[in-house]
Amino acid sequence: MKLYNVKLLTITCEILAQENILEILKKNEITGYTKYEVDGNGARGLRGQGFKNEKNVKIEVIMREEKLQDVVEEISRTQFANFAIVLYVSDIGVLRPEKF
Amino acid sequence: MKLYNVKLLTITCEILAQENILEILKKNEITGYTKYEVDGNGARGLRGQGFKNEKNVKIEVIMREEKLQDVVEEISRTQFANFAIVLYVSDIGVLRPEKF
Amino acid sequence: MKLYNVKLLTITCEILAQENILEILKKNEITGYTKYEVDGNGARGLRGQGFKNEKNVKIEVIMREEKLQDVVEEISRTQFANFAIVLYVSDIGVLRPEKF
Amino acid sequence: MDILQLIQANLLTPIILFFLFGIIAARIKSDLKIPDAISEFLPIYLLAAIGLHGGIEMRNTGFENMLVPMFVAIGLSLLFTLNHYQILRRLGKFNLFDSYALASTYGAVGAVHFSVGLSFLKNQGVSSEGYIAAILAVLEPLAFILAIFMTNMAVSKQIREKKKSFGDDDSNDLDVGLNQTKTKLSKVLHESITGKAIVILLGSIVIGYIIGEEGFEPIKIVFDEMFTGAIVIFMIEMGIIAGQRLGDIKKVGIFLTAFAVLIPTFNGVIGVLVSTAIGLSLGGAVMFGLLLASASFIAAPAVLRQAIPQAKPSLYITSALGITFPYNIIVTLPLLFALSSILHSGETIDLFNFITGGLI
Amino acid sequence: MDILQLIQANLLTPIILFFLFGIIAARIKSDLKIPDAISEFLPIYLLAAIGLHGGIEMRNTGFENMLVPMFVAIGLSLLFTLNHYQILRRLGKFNLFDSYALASTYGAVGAVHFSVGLSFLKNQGVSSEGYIAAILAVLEPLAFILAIFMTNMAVSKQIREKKKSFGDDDSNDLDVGLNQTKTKLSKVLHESITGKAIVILLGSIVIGYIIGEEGFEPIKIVFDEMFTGAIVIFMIEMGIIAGQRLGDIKKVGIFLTAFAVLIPTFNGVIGVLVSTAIGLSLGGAVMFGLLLASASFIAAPAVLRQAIPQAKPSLYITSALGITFPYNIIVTLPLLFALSSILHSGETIDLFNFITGGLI
Amino acid sequence: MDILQLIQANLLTPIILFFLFGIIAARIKSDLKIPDAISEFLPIYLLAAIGLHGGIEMRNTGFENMLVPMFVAIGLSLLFTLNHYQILRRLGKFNLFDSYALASTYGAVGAVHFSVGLSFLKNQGVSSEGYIAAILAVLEPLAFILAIFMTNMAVSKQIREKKKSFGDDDSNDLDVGLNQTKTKLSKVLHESITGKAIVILLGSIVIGYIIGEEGFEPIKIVFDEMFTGAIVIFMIEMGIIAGQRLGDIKKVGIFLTAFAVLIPTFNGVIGVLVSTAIGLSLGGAVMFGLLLASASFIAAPAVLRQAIPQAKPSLYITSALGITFPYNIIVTLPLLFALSSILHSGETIDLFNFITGGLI
Ligand SMILES: Nc1ncnc2c1ncn2[C@@H]1O[C@H](COP(=O)(O)O)[C@@H](O)[C@H]1O
Ligand SMILES: Nc1ncnc2c1ncn2[C@@H]1O[C@H](COP(=O)(O)O)[C@@H](O)[C@H]1O
Ligand SMILES: Nc1ncnc2c1ncn2[C@@H]1O[C@H](COP(=O)(O)O)[C@@H](O)[C@H]1O
Ligand code: NA
Ligand code: NA
Ligand code: NA
Repeated sequence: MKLYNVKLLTITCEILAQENILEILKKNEITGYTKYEVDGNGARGLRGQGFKNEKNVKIEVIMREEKLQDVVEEISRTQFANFAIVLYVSDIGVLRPEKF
Repeated sequence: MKLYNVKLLTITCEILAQENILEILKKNEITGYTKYEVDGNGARGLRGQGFKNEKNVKIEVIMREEKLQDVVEEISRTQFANFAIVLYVSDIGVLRPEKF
Repeated sequence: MKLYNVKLLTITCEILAQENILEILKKNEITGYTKYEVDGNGARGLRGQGFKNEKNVKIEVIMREEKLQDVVEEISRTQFANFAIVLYVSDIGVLRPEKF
Repeated sequence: MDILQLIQANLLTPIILFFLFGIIAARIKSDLKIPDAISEFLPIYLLAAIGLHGGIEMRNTGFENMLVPMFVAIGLSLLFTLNHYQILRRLGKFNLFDSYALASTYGAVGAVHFSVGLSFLKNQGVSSEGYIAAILAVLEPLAFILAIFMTNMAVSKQIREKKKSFGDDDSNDLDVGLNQTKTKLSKVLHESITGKAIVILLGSIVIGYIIGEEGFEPIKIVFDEMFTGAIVIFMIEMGIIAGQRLGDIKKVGIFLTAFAVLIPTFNGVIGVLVSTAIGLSLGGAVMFGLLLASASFIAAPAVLRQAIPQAKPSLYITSALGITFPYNIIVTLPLLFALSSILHSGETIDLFNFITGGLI
Repeated sequence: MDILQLIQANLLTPIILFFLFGIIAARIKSDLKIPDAISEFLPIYLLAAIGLHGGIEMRNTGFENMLVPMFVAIGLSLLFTLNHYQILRRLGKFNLFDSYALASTYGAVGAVHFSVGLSFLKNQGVSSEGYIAAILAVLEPLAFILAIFMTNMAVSKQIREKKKSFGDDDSNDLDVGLNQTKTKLSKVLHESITGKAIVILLGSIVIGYIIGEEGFEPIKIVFDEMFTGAIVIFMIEMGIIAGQRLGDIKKVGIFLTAFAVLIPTFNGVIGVLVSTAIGLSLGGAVMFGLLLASASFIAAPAVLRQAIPQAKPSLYITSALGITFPYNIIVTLPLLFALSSILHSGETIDLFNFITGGLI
Repeated sequence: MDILQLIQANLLTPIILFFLFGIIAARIKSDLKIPDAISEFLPIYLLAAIGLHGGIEMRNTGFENMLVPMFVAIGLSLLFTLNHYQILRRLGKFNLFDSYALASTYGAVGAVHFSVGLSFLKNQGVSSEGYIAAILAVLEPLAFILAIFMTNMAVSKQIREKKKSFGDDDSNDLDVGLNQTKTKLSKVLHESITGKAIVILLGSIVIGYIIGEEGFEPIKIVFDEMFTGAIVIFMIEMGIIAGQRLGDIKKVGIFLTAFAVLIPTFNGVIGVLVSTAIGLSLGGAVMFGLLLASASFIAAPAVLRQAIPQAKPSLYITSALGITFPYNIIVTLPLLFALSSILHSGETIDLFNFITGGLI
């Protein structure tokens, strides 16, 4: 039951940026992710009231460290200016590193 | 693409404690957070069935280590006795530490 | 306010495996957990469209390192073959380690 | 006997049967569940329908004559709350916090009770004064405010006495206690008044009053004709929740179980008698009595967990939802209807025999 | 020809058109979606409406005469399931697990089929025996139980044979196999019986029976008049889900595609013939046939993923939802109606020509 | 005066009152909220009902005569969008991005406006041409496409000019700009056409056309009779969202506030005049005018955030939802109705005095 070290990238962003994020992942040949709707507050104000488009979504991606740099760079370059978005990275251990 | 170390505080608590938690955050000048409804089980029994008030909410707060101590202390002092609540801290890396 | 090191086990799996997972936890005398529905994509394709049964659920369990090995082993042995499932472990700090 | 027949007839309505069905579904651990969004929406819908109905009735019949019943209801509600406290604390030996929490749960009113009552009357072809919906709105926060006020007073007093016995006569602490009470009270007051239940209810009363029968016509099918069907769906969920809590009933104990049955009956009967005396109609007296008989199981937890966190929710939720609610809609409602019918038919009756007879 | 006209007329009803619309919406990758809470609520509502309707009919017409059709349905359902297995395993060369999973998917019954059938009959002004709703409830778990039993028996047998060939005659393993079967079966049985579909269906039948026409009156608008509109909304979602799966249809293969069309037709026609023979009415025979023709696509995945996890869900869900369901509501339903009309009109017909004619 | 009376009467309908109620509920910070699933479902339902209604009307009245109004509507919509841009950019001194975003928000159409208009006409006992639902579908993406095209052209031009002034005549960049425009446009076009609003609307028009009055009968209660009640529920949520945004109104500024009131009035009046001139009926001209008067607040944010991310959503959402929508349903709608009534009654009127009179 050895655990292998990989990275977990978590992106909390407004729903309208979701498609862009998933496209960036795809471009980097990452197909696995988990996502769910959340509410939140941040620099761009309270989100989660009102129209569905004004909700946030949280996207979590388990990935190898190699790809992290590129993905994070592209997201921050193309999305940070236009959308409410927060992103962080944590260390996790998985059983089947070849899956990611 | 340097990642800066900050803390992620995660609080899983019953919905009726949510406002109290957010007030404590505000008092400590933390405005950013992410939250979503969850189900769960713990010392105070199964939660998530029945009335909306009997659900749990998970609140996640990215913050600097400096503030962590005070927030955690106040939550545990004022909320642990009266509400179903669990709280944990993890290490994460972010791009823009000045946001938090 | 000392934080004690424990483990957070996160299991993202299809809803039909949820009961199996909770049973494995119970068998290992773990009653506390938090869960919520999520969408996702992985080796077994897009999940979260269509019928409720085709959604994913994310189960998070705070536990001591001692029990981790057994739980992870049993889940991977009995569930990995038949269900869409991903599992990872992270390090967290809690206030009341005796709760877990 | 008339009442038993009425109870039996009432037992066999879709509303009651689907509630019982929900209980059974929960007991056999079925995964049946009304999705959250639906069961959160239904109370909003029901309150809007109640309010519109009340407002339209008030337009038809005027509301000048609403003040007396309103103040009588307020008075009775406060009186009953204090009475509950005495019974629970003295006879029941509950602690201060549980006593006040339970006292106000039974002093407060329940909108689901009210919906079932309206539907019951509709079925019997009997109408009721529209302003009773307004009384429902006013009574909603009342008992909680009283209970919270009393609880905090009691706590401050305890603190003061402790201080005194320690020879430490620093009255600042009392001030702190009083201030906390004020904060809590003003918060509860604000939250009650802006709480969704009261807001939608009052709003709909006003709108119903403005639009009248004619303006109601295009939305009548949704807000009137579908009303009973919607209650039925809501009752499935109420039954499921009640059923899930049945296991907790042993925690309630024999004293509280008796309390949860006798007090609503008593309050309801007094309500019918008094409201008949001040001139309400047959149906109006039933609704008035039912309001006083009702216990709150949706609003109560939200208010009390915050305001009296020391009290045990398993006591007040379980007794109100698991015992009083079914008892009220199955037994108390037809009982009050029979009582009001007799009172309004002008017959003279031996009330005492009648009531005890109806209870056994 | 009569049947083709009927098919064409049926094709142009809102139910079918909105289903096709949903398929198209999914194919052009529209983001159209009925929110989860609504599409989880609708089956509960539909089953409650079916059950109430059935219960009320049973009260009107009695249910003494329900036993024969019930047992005939059970017998046919089991027979058909075994027949499917033989066809799939022998002719289709599917492995044991897929064969049993598919056999029971097509042996089981579908509540959405049933709803559409009821609404079709309502549109034609034809009624049906109320107790068929009860048959729906009883048939629901039946085919699964049989399939799981058979699968586990087969697995145990394989294990035993392997052991034998290894000279290791430890019959404990067989016992383990048998015990596992028992556990799985009792779990499936329990889950089926407490499953929301059966619980709400049976509960509503009983409640419908108790309240009768008169008690139904106040909730008729919600549980009867809105029925077809509600199906239409549900069919949009069913269409979307079917459309999303159309891409998987190539995995189904030509054999299973033929199976998914021919078997329901065959089962349905036998169902109409047999039920007419044992005395069901025109509409009753159609519903009876439709039950047997139906395949399960909501209950099946939940049961089979747990009980026969080795079987491929892409086979049984896709064929049942993507092929059989549309085929049945568009072709089989009017076909069965025409057949039943002829049988009940007393005309003598050349059945073989009739059926093959209807198919081409 | 007639119009004022009409405005006043319209103000007192459930639709408007519940919208105002929602605003108040949000302002007093009530926790009242229509659950997400319900408020996501309602627009789908409303569009389906609108589409079915339109399709059935088109079957009754034919749609040969639909082409002229359709092209007139397209022409006016594009003209108005360009006009808005000039006003906003020149007079309002907004930057390029905000100007185009706002121009298209007010050039586009709103389905909620349309629902309220239909319900208003129904209340007045006036019908309208069914094909206006089809015009709604066609106009929906139009103004956005124009605005995005113009914005990207402008940006490319700016880039080119900058390059030139730097003496760097590399036309590749322009090509990149043009290509980006193409990608964006084709994406927006695709997303608009497969967007749920258009898909359900067009689908329902087609289905309504196919099934006609008769096929509609079984679902009439859900898709026709419940329509106004459903709007009322939706308006509570719209009111709440508008109320939550009222705080942002100071960011809108005086110029945009005036724009948000005057432009819809102007566009609407032109719409009624022109559509009357090309032969639409009293009700048809009202709906035509209302379409042109309407601003988009559901579709706009989703399209514009992606396509013109540089524009400030607080401007276009707040003005469209917080100012124009209430103004339109309270003032513009009865105004257009009065205008159309007069035009269709054959009276000769001094239009200029009439309109300015109605505005003051
Ligand atoms: N300090 C924080 N901790 C957790 N989540 C945050 C924090 N700040 C922002 N977020 C989340 O990220 C979203 C976008 O943030 P922002 O771009 O700052 O508005 C917010 O709506 C929150 O859901
Ligand atoms: N061991 C655990 N792992 C994950 N979540 C937990 C655990 N224990 C409790 N929780 C969550 O915290 C909530 C409150 O816990 P408690 O106060 O123990 O009832 C529960 O309802 C769960 O959602
Ligand atoms: N790389 C990943 N990062 C995050 N979640 C994942 C990843 N891969 C799979 N998942 C989640 O785990 C579920 C099951 O994965 P799989 O068994 O690979 O289909 C998916 O539906 C996702 O929700
Ligand atoms: Na009471
Ligand atoms: Na079948
Ligand atoms: Na417009």
